[in-house]
Amino acid sequence: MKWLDRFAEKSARRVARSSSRRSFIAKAGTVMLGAAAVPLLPVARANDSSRPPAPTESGDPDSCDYWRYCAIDGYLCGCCGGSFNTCPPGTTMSPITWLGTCTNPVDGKDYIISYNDCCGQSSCGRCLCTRSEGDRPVYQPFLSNDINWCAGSPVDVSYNCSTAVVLGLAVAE
Amino acid sequence: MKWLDRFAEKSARRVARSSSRRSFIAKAGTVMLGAAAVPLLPVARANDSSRPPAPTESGDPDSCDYWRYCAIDGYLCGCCGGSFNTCPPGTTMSPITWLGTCTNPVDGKDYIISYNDCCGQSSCGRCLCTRSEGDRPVYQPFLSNDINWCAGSPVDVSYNCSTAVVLGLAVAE
Amino acid sequence: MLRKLIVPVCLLLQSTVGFAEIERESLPESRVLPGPSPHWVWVSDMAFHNMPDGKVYLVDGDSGKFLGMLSGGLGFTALELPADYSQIYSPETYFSRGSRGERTDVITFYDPRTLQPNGEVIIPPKRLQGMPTHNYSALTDDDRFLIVYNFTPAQSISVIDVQERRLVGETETAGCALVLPSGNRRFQMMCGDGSLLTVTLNDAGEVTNKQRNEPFFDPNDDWVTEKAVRWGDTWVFVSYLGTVYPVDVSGDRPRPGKTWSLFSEEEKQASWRPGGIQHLAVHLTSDKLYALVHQGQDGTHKDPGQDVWVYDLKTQKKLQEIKLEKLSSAIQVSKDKAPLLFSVFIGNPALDVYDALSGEYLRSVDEIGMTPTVLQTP
Amino acid sequence: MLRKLIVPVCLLLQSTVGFAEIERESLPESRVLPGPSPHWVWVSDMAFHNMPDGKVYLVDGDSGKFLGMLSGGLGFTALELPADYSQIYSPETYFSRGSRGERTDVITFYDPRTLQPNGEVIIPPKRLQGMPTHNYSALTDDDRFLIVYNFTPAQSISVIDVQERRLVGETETAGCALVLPSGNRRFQMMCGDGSLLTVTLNDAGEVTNKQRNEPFFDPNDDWVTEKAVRWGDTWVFVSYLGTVYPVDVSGDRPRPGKTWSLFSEEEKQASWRPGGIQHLAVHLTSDKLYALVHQGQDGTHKDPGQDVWVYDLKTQKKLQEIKLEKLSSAIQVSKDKAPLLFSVFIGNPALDVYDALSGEYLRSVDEIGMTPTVLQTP
Repeated sequence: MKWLDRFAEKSARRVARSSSRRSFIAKAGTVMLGAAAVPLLPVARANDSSRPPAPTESGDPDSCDYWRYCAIDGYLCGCCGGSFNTCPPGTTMSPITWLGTCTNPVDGKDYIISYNDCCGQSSCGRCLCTRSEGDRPVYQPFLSNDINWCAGSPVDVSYNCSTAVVLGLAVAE
Repeated sequence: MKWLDRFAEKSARRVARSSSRRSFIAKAGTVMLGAAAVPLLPVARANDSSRPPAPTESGDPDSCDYWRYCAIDGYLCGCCGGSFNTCPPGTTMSPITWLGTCTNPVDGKDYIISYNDCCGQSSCGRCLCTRSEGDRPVYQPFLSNDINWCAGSPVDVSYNCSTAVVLGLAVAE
Repeated sequence: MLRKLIVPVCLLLQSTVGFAEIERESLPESRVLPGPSPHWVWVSDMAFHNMPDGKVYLVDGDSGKFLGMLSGGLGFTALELPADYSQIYSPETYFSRGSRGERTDVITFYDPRTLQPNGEVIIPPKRLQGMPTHNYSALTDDDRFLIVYNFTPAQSISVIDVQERRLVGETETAGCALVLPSGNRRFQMMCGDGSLLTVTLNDAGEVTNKQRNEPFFDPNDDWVTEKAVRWGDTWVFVSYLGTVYPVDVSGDRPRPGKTWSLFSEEEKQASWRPGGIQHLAVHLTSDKLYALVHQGQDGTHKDPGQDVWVYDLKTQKKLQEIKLEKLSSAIQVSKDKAPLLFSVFIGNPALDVYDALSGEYLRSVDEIGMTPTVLQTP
Repeated sequence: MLRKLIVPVCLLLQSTVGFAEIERESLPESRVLPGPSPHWVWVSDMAFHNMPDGKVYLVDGDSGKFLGMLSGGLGFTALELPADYSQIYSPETYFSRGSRGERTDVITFYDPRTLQPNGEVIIPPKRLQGMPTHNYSALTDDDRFLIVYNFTPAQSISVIDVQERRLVGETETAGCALVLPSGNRRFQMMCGDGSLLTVTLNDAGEVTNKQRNEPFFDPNDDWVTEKAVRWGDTWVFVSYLGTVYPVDVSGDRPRPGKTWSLFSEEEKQASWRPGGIQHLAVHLTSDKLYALVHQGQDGTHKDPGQDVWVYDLKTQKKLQEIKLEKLSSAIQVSKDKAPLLFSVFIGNPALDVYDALSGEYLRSVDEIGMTPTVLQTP
């Protein structure tokens, strides 16, 4: 898909631009490819035990008030045949998406959440969940939940549901 | 459209078959092309004043209990930008359709109603009306409201709404 | 393509601040389904208000879990499921511009475990579009050929070889409709005069014989619905007023059996009658007929009901009356020995699950599309 | 084709019994619309639950009559209406298999009186798909060129010459989004750092200059929504917290004006803020700004509201508070001297009509699609 080539080269520019900026939001905007990296770099990153452990969580991942969904806007994949981090059968995960920063009530820490869309079938239609905490306008794409992120998937823009993958800890400076 | 040729030739057979039958229903089944004739033969039939007048009617043509809708199953075109005998803008009337026999409460007479579908846009979605008095199974097509009659329209099967055109008086024998 | 992306990814991860990686959770990917459970059900949704976007949903009747879905195109009716469930066949219709432009009808092949399409056969753009029910298409008994009923309004059938994945051809069937399989190379169609057309195929799937038989019922008296169900070698037809017409299709020509009624004289007086979009279901191993019934007058033959009456097809006796929790326009029974009874109502998008033996209400699964129509069990 | 049919028709009419013709009622045909009324409104419906079947409905605000509709394809956003209403332009997206297969994006041309398509231009299959709002595409001030914002996620714009009905080309706009026209050959785009990109076209529609200006607001402080509205030579931006940023776009480079707030200190304390899918509207001839507002916290910038506050854009004073009958996620005001205020809520498919001067509730039109989003007046 041709856009990938152009996108790579653009991303480099975006880094250059944003690394001179100070705000966390701007920087969060630049790490969005980290989300892409999860599915794209399994081998390179598989056995890294040096990192802090994944967060301890509580709550129902199929309920809209689950902590990871603070910036979501869509159908919960857990109600659609997938889970909060797995796409339903028949759909393909978009590697590129928007990011949110949600507070885990268990440890009180802020985590970066990657809301990867699942694509290639029409709307699931179940567990529609709209919470836009930290959501930004569409001209700040990687913080905007108004964009159909299936645009970044190999199967294009048919949107089925949204996942919420913990990408990392949000480190305040 | 090729099917028309085949259809013409088939219709002839259907006449041959049904004219030997005794029941009114069977015969009503054979006149369905009369409905098609209304839009298709304007000149040939325009100034014929020898016929009985059109029925006197009462009631709201945008209401599902209007007498003409006794065998309808669909959206009322009067709520969709058309009327009980006119298609909405942007749609095309199917010349071939199913027939019903409805009693006009004003004169107590039975009339043959032609439920011509309006086609070429997606569903209108307004004033859905399902009354199936005299409706027959899909293997008796011209008395069946389960069939998408846009199949007979030049713009094919996208169904928008249904009209109810008075075709004639039902004459009991 | 991956390699192209990896470079900027690493670049970005290095240049990133305000972000600390943690132990990565299980790799996001698409779920793969296990082999089918007899308690799964496929729920068709024609999306009547948005017809170009028909869908079909897979639900596990035991857990009530929604397992996945397929998009089915314009005027979606139902899937075709071979006995071994090795593939899913879906007759679909599309326009190049959604609801206008060039029409393309296809049989799409789906992998039943990944629900990903793995092929298609383009068929004549003529498949019947109408209020969905079963019997608009069918597989031959050996699951080799798929027969699709066409209506343009010229009537015909298309034959697809699903093994070689090719269109065999189209044959005119003037005056006759629907597809009722009766063997590896034979099926019946219902004709407007109350007769059946017996169509025979050769091993290439070509139509070798079309035989129209005498009417087995009198349409001028009481019509049988098009929602007939199969009981082994017998097709079971039920009329608007509840008369049951069994027709043996094991031979070269159909043999109508002795008719009986779903209703006693008293029940007829109380105007009980069958009704619905899919108002009949058969549980083969127990020879039971499940009939969705209601009290109503002429014109209610497609109305929903809240009662399912169960009959022994051998003795033709009523065994049981099941009172449903909610209105129903379609019922289906799973094929196993501990069967579930599934029910949906087109006016309320939820799937209701009952114990098909005791009739006990088990659970309801909500948010099942917009206008659910047809139920199918593997 | 007609002649072919006339033969069997006559044949049939002769052979028919049990049927007597009567005086034929007016020939069935499709209705043709009169010229536009300023009180007409186009209501976009993205059909969120069935996204391949977006629609847009035309309603007469005076009578409440539903006048017609157009099908808009997958992820439908809004129409483009030239000032003379001589054509309707519709950016649309389709897939060869409904929600999969080959993607085709087009500008479809519709006759505004018959609502029949009369042409299309195929554009790059990249138009932004997202929650609909205005400003995803726009016409230049002379209605000659249509600009479509693309997101794949690479950002670019497509330029279409609607007079010659051809695609002029596509231009990268890395980091900048949306289309805010500011002249016959100029428009602005909003960039992630709070700046505007000024794009200049030549008379062939080719991009001759892209000039990125300094940020006119600080995104780290308070974001302006993408739902900016135009007031003559000024684009009016409103932030999440209600700060108004007027930007004069009459010159080669945008000139930010003096900011002001929709809310008094007390109102801010009571956490009033703007919100909705289309939360701003301008009535040009009276220099009025209509703002949909509600009380809420961070994250409610797209929440519906039930209050429309009216401001004088010249004096920046609040003139009026309109209490709506129902929740609203989108508002629009007609362009005439006796303007109507239109309102829809994506969660309840009805169109509400108010007197835009008195704020009086006039009527509601029900059954307007599934998920109404954007309102446009001719």
